[in-house]
Amino acid sequence: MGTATGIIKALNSGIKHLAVKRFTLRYPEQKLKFVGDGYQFDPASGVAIAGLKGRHMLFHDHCTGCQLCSIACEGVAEAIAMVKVPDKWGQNAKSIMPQIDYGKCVFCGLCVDACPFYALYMSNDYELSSFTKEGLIYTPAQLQVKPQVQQDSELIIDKRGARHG
Amino acid sequence: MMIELTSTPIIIMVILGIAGMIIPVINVVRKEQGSSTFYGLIAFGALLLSLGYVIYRFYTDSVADAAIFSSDVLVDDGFGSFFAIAMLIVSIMAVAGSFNYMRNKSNPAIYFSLILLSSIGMVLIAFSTDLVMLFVAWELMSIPTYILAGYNKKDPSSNEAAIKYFLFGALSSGIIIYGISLAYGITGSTNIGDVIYGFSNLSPDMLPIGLLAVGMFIAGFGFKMGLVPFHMWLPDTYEGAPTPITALLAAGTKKAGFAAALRVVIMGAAALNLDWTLALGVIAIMTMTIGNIAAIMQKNLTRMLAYSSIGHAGYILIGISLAPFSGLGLQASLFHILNHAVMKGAAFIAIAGIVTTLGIVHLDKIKGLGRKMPITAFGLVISLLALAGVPPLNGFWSKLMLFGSAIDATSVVWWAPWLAIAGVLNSALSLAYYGWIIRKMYFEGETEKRVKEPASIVGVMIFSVIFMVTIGVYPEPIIQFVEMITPSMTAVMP
Amino acid sequence: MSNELIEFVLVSVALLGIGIYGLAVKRNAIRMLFAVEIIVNAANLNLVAFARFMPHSGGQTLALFSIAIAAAEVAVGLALIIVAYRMYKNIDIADFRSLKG
Amino acid sequence: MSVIAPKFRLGYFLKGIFDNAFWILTIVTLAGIPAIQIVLFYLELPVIDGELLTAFLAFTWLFNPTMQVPLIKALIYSDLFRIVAFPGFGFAALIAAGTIFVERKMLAKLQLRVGPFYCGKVEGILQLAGDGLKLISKEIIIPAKADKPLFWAAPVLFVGTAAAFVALIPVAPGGWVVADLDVGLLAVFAVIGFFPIITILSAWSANSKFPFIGGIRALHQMVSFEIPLILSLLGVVILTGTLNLSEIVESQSSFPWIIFMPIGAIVFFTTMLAELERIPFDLPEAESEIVAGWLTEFSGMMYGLVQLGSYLKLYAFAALFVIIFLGGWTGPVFWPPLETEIITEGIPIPNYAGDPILTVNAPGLPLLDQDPNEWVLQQQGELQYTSGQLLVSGVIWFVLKTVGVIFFILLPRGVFPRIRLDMLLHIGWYKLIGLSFVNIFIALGLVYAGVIGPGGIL
Amino acid sequence: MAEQVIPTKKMPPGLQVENVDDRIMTLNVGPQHPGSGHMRIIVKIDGDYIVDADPDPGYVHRGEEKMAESRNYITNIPHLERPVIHDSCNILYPYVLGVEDLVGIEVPERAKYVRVIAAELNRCIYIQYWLAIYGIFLGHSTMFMWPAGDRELLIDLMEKITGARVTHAYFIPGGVRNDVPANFEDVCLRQVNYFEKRIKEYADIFYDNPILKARTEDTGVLSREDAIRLGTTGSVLRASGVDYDLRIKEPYDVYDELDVHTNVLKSGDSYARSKIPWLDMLESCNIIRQALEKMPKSGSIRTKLKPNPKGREDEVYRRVESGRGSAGCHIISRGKPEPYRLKLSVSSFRNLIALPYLLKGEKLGNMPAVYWSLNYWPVEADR
Amino acid sequence: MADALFLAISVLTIGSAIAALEMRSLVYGSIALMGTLGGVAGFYVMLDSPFVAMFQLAVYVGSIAVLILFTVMLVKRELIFKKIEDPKRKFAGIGLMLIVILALGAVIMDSGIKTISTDSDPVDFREIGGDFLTYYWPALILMALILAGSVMGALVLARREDTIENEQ
Repeated sequence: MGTATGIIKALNSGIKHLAVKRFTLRYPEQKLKFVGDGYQFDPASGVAIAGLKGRHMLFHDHCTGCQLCSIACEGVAEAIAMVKVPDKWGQNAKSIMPQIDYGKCVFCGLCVDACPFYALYMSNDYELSSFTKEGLIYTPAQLQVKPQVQQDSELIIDKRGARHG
Repeated sequence: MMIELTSTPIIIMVILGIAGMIIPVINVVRKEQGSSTFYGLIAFGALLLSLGYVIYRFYTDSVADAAIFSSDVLVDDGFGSFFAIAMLIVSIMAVAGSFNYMRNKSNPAIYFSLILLSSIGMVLIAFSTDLVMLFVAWELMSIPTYILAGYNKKDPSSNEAAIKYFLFGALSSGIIIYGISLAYGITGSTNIGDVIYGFSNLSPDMLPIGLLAVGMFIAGFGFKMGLVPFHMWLPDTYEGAPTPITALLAAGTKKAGFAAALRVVIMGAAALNLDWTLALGVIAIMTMTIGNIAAIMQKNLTRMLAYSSIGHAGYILIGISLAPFSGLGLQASLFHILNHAVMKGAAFIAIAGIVTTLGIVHLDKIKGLGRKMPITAFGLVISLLALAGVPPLNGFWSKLMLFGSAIDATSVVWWAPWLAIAGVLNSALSLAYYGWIIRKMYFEGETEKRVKEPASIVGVMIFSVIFMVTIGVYPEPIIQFVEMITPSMTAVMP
Repeated sequence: MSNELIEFVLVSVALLGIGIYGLAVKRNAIRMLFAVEIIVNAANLNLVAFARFMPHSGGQTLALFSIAIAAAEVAVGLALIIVAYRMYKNIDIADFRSLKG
Repeated sequence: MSVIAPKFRLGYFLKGIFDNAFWILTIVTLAGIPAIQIVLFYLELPVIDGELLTAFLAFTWLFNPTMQVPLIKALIYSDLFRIVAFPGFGFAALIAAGTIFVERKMLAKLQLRVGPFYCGKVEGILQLAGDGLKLISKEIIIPAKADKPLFWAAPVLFVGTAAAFVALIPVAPGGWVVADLDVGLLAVFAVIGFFPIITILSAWSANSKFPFIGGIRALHQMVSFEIPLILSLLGVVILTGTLNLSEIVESQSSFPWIIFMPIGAIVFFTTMLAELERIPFDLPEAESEIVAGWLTEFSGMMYGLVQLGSYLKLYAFAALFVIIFLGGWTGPVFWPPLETEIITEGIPIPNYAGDPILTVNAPGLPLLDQDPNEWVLQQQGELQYTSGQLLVSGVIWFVLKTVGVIFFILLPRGVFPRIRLDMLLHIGWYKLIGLSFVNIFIALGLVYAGVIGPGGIL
Repeated sequence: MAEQVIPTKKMPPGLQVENVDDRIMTLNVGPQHPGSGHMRIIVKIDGDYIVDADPDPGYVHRGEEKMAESRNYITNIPHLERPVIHDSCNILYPYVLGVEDLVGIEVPERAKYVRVIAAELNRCIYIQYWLAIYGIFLGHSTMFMWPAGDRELLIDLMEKITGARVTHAYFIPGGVRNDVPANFEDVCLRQVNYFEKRIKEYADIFYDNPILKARTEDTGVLSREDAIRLGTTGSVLRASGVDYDLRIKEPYDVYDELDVHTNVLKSGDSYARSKIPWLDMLESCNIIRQALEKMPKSGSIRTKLKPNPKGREDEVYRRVESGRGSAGCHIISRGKPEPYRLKLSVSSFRNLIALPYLLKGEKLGNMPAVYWSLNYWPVEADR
Repeated sequence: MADALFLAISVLTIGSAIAALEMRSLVYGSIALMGTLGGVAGFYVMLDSPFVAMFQLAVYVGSIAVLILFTVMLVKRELIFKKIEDPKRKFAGIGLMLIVILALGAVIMDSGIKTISTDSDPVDFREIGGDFLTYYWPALILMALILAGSVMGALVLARREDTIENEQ
C-alpha cells in the first residue's frame, strides 16, 4: 500500500498548492526593488558597493578620458569606445569619453572597478531594448542622464508562501 | 433441454480446459522457469483422466449408442465416445512424444496447453449435434494446431508449414461457415437434426442450395481430411511441423474431420437423396492412388508417411462412400479410423524419437537404426506393417472389413468391386515403400552402437505395439464396439 | 424490410467470389489473409441476412461467434506472418521454399 | 528610445486588406451569385399561407414574434440542432474550450505561476481564441516524403471520430442525445476502437522516426487499455442489464453505481487517462524522448484539429464516467416551476401595432418545453416534475459532475511524472485486468445474492 | 576516451549491436531535440531497447581555454564563468584560487566567508535549474515550475550581493568585488530558511512519488567500482556509494572551519543520482547558515591587486566542488600578465563518459532519466 | 427493388473488397479492407442487427484492422510495393471468380431464395444474450478457450526469444 499512500500524498500536495500564493513577478506592472542605487565604487575603502549592474552612468565632471575603462573592457566585450564630446571639461584635455554599445556589454562591471576617478557607475536601469542595433549605442550624453525608475516590488514571505508585493 | 453436467463431453471440456488454462498460469507464476516435463505431466495426467472418464461412462452404460439427433448442442453418445477414445489416445501419444522433443525448446508450457485445447476441440467435434458447436469446436481444434505447427520459430520449414496450413485451414473454415450459412438459410436452424430433417423435406426450388451447402461441407472438411483435390498443403505441413505435432495432425485432426463429415455431410447428403456415393468413391480411389504413388517417390520419412496418410484417407472413404449400401462400410471406416489413429500416431512418434535423438529424417540415413534404437525401430516396423495391412496386426482386419464391404455392395452398385481392387492394389503398393524403410533399418548399415532411447518414446512404442498386436490377434471386442456405435443410416434415408 | 433477401445473398456471393479470386491469385501472405477475411464476412452477411428474414436469433449468434473466431484466427495468422518475415525478410509465400512442394 | 520598425508601413497594411476584400468580392460576384441564381431557379419553394417562402420572407419571419418562437422551437427539436449545437458538437466544444482554459489556469495555480493573463483582459480568458487564430494563420508544412492523403486525412478523421463519440453521449433526460442506440455502450467501444487506427495511420504516413515510435506507443497503449476499459464497464452492464446509456443513467435514480463498484470506477478512470494520453500516461507524446510523438510532424491547424479532437474525447470520456458511475443527470431537481400565471395564461406577445396576438406559454425559454398539460398534471400531484424542470436541472447536474471529473483528469498532470512503456503495459495487462475481473465478480455476486437486479432488495 | 578503461557492460542476449538488422533504428536525439540540450546523442534502438548510444558534444564550442591565453588574469573572469553561467561562482572558484597562488596574495577572512556563501547559493541555484530540467525530462511539469520559481529566491540574494542575476563575475583574485549590502544577514537567513522549507516540499510530489520511484529506481545502475573506473565525479560518484567531496577531502577557503556533511547513497541508480543534488541543497542551506553566523561582521573584503598582475613562473592546479562535482583549473604561467596555458577540468565531461555505458541495454524511455541524472551541463563539457 | 442506400453500401463493400486485394500499397489495401468490413457492418444495420454491427466494428476495426496495420507496418516498406504476379495466373483467377460468382449466382437466383421477403419485426438483440446463456453455453466456453489459446499462441510466436531473458 506504499504506492497508494504515495499517490495520495502527491495528490494532496498538489491540491494544497492550489491555495498557496502565486510567486510570479508580474513584470511590467511590478518591478523589483533593488539594493541601493546600482553598482558603485566607494572612494573611501577602494572596494565596490553592492548594487544592480544595470546601465552605466557617466559623470562628465569626473571623467578624464584616461581610457582605463576602455582598456578593461578590451578583453571582455569591447563595448566601450572613446568618442569626442563637444563640451570642454578642465580635467579632460582630449575631450574623449566612453560610449557604450549595449549590444556587446556583458555588465560585468570591470570598467567601474577600473575607473580611478569614480566617473563611471552603474545604475538600476535595465530596460534597454530597442528596435535597432544603433539604438543600443549610448553616447556620453545619453549616459549622463540619470534613469527614472519605478521599482518598488519586494519579496514578501509569509505563512501562505512567498510572493512579490 | 440442457445437457446434463456429468455427461462425457462436458466433463472432458472441464478437465482439459482447466488443465489447459492452469498450465500457463503456473508458467506465469513460476516466471517461465518450469521444465517441460512438469507441464507435460500435467497434460498427460489430464488426458489420462479424461480417457478414464470416457471409458468409465461407456462401461457404466451411461451413453446412448449413436444419436445423431439431439435438441442440444452436444450429445453424449457412443459414436462420440468412440472418437473421443481415439482422439485422446492420439493426444496422449503426442504429449508423451513431446516430453523429449520439448526438452530444450522455449515455451514448453504454452505448447502443452495448446495440445490440450486442441484435443478439447477434436473430442467435442465428435460429440456436437449443432452446427454452431461444431464450427466452434472445429476452430478450437484448428487454431492451436496452426500455432503448434509453427512452434519451431528458428526453423524456416516449420514456419512455412504453419503458414500454408494456416491459409488452407482458414480457407476451409471460411468455406465451412459459408456452407453452414446456406444450410441455416434453407432449413432455419443450426441444429444438425433439424438441418437434416429440413434437408429431407426441402422444397424442390431450394434443392440446389442444399446441394451447394453439402458441397461446401465436403470441401471444407476435405481440406482437413486431406482428400485429393484439397491435399496440397498436407505433405508440406506434415514435414515442416514439429514431429509430435505431425502425429497429432495426422492421427487426430484428420480423424476429427471424418467425425465432422460423418455427423454432417453423410447424413445431410443421405437426406438430400442424391447420388453422392459415386463422387465419394471416385475421390476415394484418387486419394489413395495419388497418396501411395507420391509416397513411393519420397526420401523423407515424414513426407513419405504424410503421403501414406493421404492414402489412408482414401481407404476410410471407401467405407463411407459405401455406407448406404452396406452396413459393414461405416463400421469398417470407424474401425480403420481407430486403427489408423494408433498406427500413424505410433509411426510419427517413433520418427519424433529418431529426430530428437539422432536428428535424421532422411531415408538414406536411417541405416542400422534397428541396432541403434531397437525399441523405437521395432515399434516403427510394427506400425508400418500394420499400416500396410499385414495379417496378424490390426490394420489387416480393418482393411479386410473395408474391402469386404466393397464386395458386399457389389450387388447394389456396379462400381463397388473397383474400390476393393484399387484398395488391394494400393495396399500392395504401400508395402513396397514400407518394406524399403524396414530394409534400410535392419538389413543395411554396419554395426552401430546402441543409443539411449527416450523413456517416453519407449512407453508409447510399447503401448502401441501391444495395442496393434492385441487387436490384430483378437479383434472381436472392437468390432462389436464399432457395430454398436455405428449410426444408422436408415434413420435418415428417406 | 424494403430490401429482399436475394440482394444480400448476391452481395455475399460476390464477396465470396472476390475472396476466392484473392486466394487463388495473390501470393502475398497478408493479402491472402485479406481474402480469407472477405470470405468469412461474406458468410456472416449471409447468416445475418437469413436470420433477419426468418426471423430467428441463431444466425446472429453464429455470426457473433464467427466474428470472434476470425479475430483469433487473424491474430494467429499475423503472428505466423511476423515470424516468417523475421526469417525470410519477405512475406511472399511463393518465396518460401524450404520445403519442396 | 524606441522607434517603430521601419519595415512596417500603414499603407501596405491597408493595401493588403483592400486586396483581400477585392478578391473576395470578385469571386463572390463571378462564382457565388450565379450559383445562387441557378439554385433558386431549380428549387421548389414551399408555399405557406398562400405566400411563396422566399429567402426574404424567411428572414423577415425571424423578426416576427408570432413566427419566431415556434421557429426556434422547431429548430431546437430538429436533428441538425442536436448534432451541431446542444448535446452534440457545439456543447462538447464549449466544454472542451472551457477545459483547456481551466487546465491552463489550474495548472498555473498549482505551479505557483499566473498562466494566461493578458489576452482578453480578464485573466487571459480569450487566450484560446488567440491560439486558435494563430494556429489557423500558420502555414501547414507536410514532410516531403509523407504519404499525403493519409497525412491530411488523419486529423480530420480524428476530430470526426471524437465527434462521433460525443454523439453517443446523452446529457439530459428525455432523449437529449444525438444517436440514441439500444447498443450504445457497444457503439462506444466500436468508436473507441477507431482511435488507434487513426493514430497509427497518421504516425506511419508522416514517414518520420519519432512519429512512428510515438504511433507504435499509442497503439500499444490504446489497444492494451481497451480491454480493461471494456471489462470495467461490464459490471454495470451486468447490474443494469442494458447497453443503452440513457437507461443506464435512469437505473441510477436512487444511487450511483460508484457506491457498489468503486474498483470498477478506479479502473475505468485509469484506463481513461491512458486512452486520452494524459499524464502520467502521455507516452505517445513524451517530448523529452520522442520530440512530440505522433504529433511531431503536424503543423498549423492540423495540430489544432488533433488537439480539438483530443479535448472532445476528454469531454466524452468524462461524460461517460459520469453516465456510468456517477448517475449522469440524476440529482435533486431544484429548478422552480414557472409562475402560475405564465403557465395558465401565458404571456401575450403584441404585434407591431401593440395588440396581443399570440400567447406564448414560456417566452424566452422555448427550450424548456413547458407543456401546460404537464403543468396541470403536476398541480394535481400526478406528475412530480415537468420535463422542462427535469431538463434544466439535469443538464446542470450533468455539467457539474462532468466538470468535476474533468478536474480530476487534469489534476494528475501537475502531480505525476510520465510513466514508462513497460510499466504501463504491466499495469494494463496485470493489475487493471485483474481488478476489473474482481469488479465483475462483485457485480455477479450482487446479482446472485439478490441485492440488485430483478427481485432484488434495492 | 580510452577503450580499455571503460568496463564492458553485460548486455541482455540478442541486443548486441553486431547483429545489425533492419530492426535497429538510429535516432538522432539532438541537437534540435527537447531532450538533449546542446548536444547530440546518436541512439540505436532495437524495439524499445537502446543497443548503442554515442554522445556527440561539440555544438557550442568556442575555445574558452585558447581565448584565456590572450587575456590577462582579471579580464579572464567574465569569460571563464561562461561555460556554466548558472554555476558561475563555482566554476570561477578554482581559477581565482589558482591565480591567488600564482600572484601570492592573501584573502581577507571576511571575503572567504562571503565567497563560501556565494558559492553555496550558486550551487543551489544551479541544482534548482538542473532539477527543473530533470522534472520536465520525466514529464513532471510542476517539477519544472517549482524549482524555476524557488530559484528566484536565491537569485534575488545573489543579485543583492553581486548586482547580477546570473553572470556574477563576483570572485576576484584577492577576495570578492564588493561587500554584501547592509542588512544582508537577516534577509539571507530569512530567504534561505524559506527556501529550505520549500525544497522539503518537493519530497511529497517528486522524490517520494511512487511513479517516479518506479520509473527511476534500478535504471542506469552504476556500481561503485564502475563509477570509480569510469572517473565520474560529484553527485554521480556519491550516488554510487563513494564518499568523496572536495569540500571535506581538500578543504579550500573556510570549509574546514564549517561543519560540512556529505550525502552518500549506495544504490547508484538514476533515483539516487537525482536525489543526491537535492540533499546537497539542504546541506548547502546548513552551510550558509553556519557561514552567516561565523562570518566576521566587518573587515576588509578584498586585497588590492596591482592593476595588471603578473603570476610567477609556475604551474598550479586547484579544484573545488562545484554543483556537478569536481571543477579544476590548471594554470601555467610564464611570468606574463596572461596565463601561458589554462585548462579547465570539468565534471560534466567526466560524467558524460558514463553515458554510453549506462544507456546500453536500457529502454528508450529511460534515456532522458539516465542522461540528465548524470548532472550534465552540455556547454561545460564543450567550452 | 434495391434502394439507393443499399446500392451505395454494396458498391462500397464490393469495391473496397476488390481494392483491398488490388491496391499497390498494402497500407491502402488494409484501409480498403476496413471499408469492406465497415460496409458489411452497414448491411448489418440495414438488417436490423445493430448488436452484430457494433460488434463487427468493435472487433474488426478495433482489433483486427489494428493488428493488420501493425503487421503491415512492421514489414519493410519496399516489400509492400513488390508484386510477383503471373498474368496467366491472374486471368485464371479472374475466370475462377467469374465462374464462382456466376454459378453460385445462377443457382441462387434459380432457387427459392429470391421470393423470400419479410415484414415481421426483427429479433431483439437481448434474445441473443438469452441464447448464449441457455443453449450455446458450451460453445461460449469453447469460444473463451479459443481466444485464450490464440492470444497465448500469438504472443509466444510473435515475441522475440532473445529479449525474454531480459525481462525477468
